Amino acid sequence: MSPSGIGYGPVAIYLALAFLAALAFCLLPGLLGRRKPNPVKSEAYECGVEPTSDVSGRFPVRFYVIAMLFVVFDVEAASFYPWAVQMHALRVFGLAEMVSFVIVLAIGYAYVWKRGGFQWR
Amino acid sequence: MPSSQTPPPGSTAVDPTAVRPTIADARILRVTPDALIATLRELKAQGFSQLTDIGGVDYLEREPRFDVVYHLLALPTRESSIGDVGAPARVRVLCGVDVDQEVPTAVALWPAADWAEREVFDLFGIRFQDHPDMRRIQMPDDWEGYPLRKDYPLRGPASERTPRPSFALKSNVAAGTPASGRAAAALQKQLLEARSREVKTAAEAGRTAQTGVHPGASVTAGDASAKELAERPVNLNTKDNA
Amino acid sequence: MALGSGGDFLLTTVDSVARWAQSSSVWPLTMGLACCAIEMMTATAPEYDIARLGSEVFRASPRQADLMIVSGRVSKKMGPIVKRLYDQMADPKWVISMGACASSGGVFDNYAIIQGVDTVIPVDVYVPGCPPTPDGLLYAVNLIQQQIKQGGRGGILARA
Amino acid sequence: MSTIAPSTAGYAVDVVESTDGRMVLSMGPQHPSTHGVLQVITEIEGEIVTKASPEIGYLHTGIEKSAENLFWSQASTVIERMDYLSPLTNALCYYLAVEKLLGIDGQIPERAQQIRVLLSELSRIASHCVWLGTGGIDLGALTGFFYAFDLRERILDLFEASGGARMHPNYLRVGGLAQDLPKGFLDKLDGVIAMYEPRMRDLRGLLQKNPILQDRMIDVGILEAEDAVAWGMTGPILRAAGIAYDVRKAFPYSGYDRYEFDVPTRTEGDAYARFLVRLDEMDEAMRIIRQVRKELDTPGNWQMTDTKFAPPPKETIALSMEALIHHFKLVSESFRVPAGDVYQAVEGPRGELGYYVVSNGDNRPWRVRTRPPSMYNLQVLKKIALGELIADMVVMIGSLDPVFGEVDR
Repeated sequence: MSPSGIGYGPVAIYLALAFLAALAFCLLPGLLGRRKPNPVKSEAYECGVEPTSDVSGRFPVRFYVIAMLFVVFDVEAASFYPWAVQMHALRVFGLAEMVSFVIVLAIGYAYVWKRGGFQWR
Repeated sequence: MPSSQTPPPGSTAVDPTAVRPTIADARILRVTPDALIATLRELKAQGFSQLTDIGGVDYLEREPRFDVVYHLLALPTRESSIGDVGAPARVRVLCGVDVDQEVPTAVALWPAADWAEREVFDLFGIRFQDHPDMRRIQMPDDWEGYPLRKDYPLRGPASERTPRPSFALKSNVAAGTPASGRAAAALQKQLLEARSREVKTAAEAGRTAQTGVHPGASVTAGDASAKELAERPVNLNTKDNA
Repeated sequence: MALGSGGDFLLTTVDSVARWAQSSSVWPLTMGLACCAIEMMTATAPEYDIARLGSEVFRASPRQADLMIVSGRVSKKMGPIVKRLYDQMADPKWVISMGACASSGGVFDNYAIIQGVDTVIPVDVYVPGCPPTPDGLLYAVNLIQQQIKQGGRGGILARA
Repeated sequence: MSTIAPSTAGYAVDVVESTDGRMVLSMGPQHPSTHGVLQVITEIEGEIVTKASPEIGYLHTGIEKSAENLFWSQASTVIERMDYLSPLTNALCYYLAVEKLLGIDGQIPERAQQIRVLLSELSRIASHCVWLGTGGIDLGALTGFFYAFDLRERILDLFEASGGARMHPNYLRVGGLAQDLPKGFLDKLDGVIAMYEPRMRDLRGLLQKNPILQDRMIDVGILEAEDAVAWGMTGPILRAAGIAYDVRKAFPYSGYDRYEFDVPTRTEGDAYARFLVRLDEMDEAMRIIRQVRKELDTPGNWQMTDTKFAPPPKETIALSMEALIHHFKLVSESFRVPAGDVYQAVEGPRGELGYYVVSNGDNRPWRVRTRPPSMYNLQVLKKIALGELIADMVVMIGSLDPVFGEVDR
């Protein structure tokens, strides 16, 4: 038990329960659900007609650029949470840290914006 | 269907367009297919900037049999107020066409003609020369026959007629809708027995057994093809189900 | 399933819970065909509010829909597509044939219309009207809910 | 014998042969935002549409063939079900054409013409409400749907009061109307007129200056005046391109020249311009309704008295012999229309709705050809969809406002 007395026991239980619930929701329908396969059901659904073209073609590179930009700036936003929770405790030091973090990313943002990374065409 | 009195002989005109009632809705021009494009091009030059519609009409006993009707409208082609538009002139070009005669396409003059011509081809069978996409537009692609011809039966060829299942199958009660509490349960039990007897007979006939099939809804179509589904006469009042 | 009487009791209660859950959230498939589709949309509008029956979530994909409302006339060209959508729906599934055109061809007894969608897919509830009023459709969804609760497809026991 | 048409493999899916690297996608008949059963086969490169080929016919009902096999007044039943967002406009145009063929278009009583104008303007507002509601849902504005459909509900109460049914009241007849307006109708109409102003203010407040809608609609699906005319555009799409052609002003029918209203036009020709033109059109329609409302107070004849076309009043049938004969003849074998052909146009919510009616003197129409504004409005998708994002395809289809009962007939 860590000095603060409660320790991480409850957190572990809580996570395990959450994980089990998620697992149950995934597996139970598969187990209890009925199986009534028919040839058409396993085919791809495309608005009611047979699928027009196989999807194996190469995806344009534009999709990857957009995906990478999203990951970068989404993780950046996520990293604000720990600071926001402890803002008063960290006081000026925390603020300076976060501002520098944001500035670095803002430079990247401006560069991408100028190069037209956000424009689709 | 309305009563089938045939109109007194001589009271119906073979060529209604020849009979001109005093209606001043448009200027009428009658052309033959080879003079059609020249006329349309000249009308467009005169200021008839919009082809509002192309329609087909089948005059059965008339010679030539079909009429392809072009409706033109003299609209301004740049920004204009109500005053500039005024009452634009209308022209109706009637082009007499025989059964296997082709008509030159008007898509080059007005792109609006594309679908309209495809529809005239689809429903009347009149082909348009060098049309970019001469395909059926309304009917399924492999449909035989041209529906809007006067000799095409209203309900389509006999082969396409879908059989009408018995009304008993279609009634809500047979579909398991409860009339009222206890009566509904009793009725359902009776329907279930009828259904299971029928399913049992079907099982002996080498079909897959289906237990707990919902009364009224025939076997889920998943495994039975639609054709078989339509022909299976699921009828509650057949002899063995009594 | 060969279970003792205790097992039967357990399963029937689970089955009735499953039926209660399935009947109180019957999700329709967005397949609006003709005039009846406009009345179907009006049924989701505030005046009639199909949300009271738990069916306001119109799923666009047949994979997530339980109920197919055939709302409008089914033409010969649309027939196989309705059949394909029905086959691609996950079981258990129900069908409401909304309006006279879907149920029997209605006023269009001609070459272009399938004379009744039940020659293509099995139908559970037929709704009269041309188009049926939105509360006619609400009553049909109510009938479907009763059918689910009282047996037939649905629940976990009936394997069909 | 195949009870249903062959499998979908045969459909015009391989129309768009995919050049290398491009994906052919079917925005198929069952799609949440095609406003009906439209299949657009799009060849896309990433998010850009390189070729769009709309396929129609999935709601082909053979209405024109059915109309050829019904009596003159019965045919309006199937014709009303073509454009099911404004059924009365279809019936009105068809009956005006038949009245022209009969030569009685000058003898329609005043009150019948006023009620016809009232109902066609009401159905214009109701149809634009459906366009506004579903168009808003395509762009995520759900509240607009509830506001617009609630206004439409009040209008449908008026239709139900007039003819008995909400959507297809079948209220018009050759020579006038089926019956006079019921007792409580004018009060309900005053309720709708009073409710319209605040409701439209809410709708405009919600949607018109909404930045999301503006970004999604401005400069999307641009159509210049020149192309609009060449592609056969009429109605709001043509007026959004700058040409103020409105059939009610160009060829006034049923007494429209007695009311003043103006024809809203824009010049940009994009989806937002069409949005604004339709909103202004609803206000103009209400302006006409207010003028007609003043005239409706004076009672009058709502049906021609010439019993060759109009059945005699119900109460006289039991009393006089020839009234019974007239009624029986009209019901059993309808009246005959002199031979001839006529084209009659009406300003529907989607544009110029025309009927080319041919009669050979029989008691059934020989041919009823509809000029479907939605089909020509939809065909332009081939042109305006090129080079646009596939997400904007949804906005374009919504701004063209097709009704597939009318496109496929």
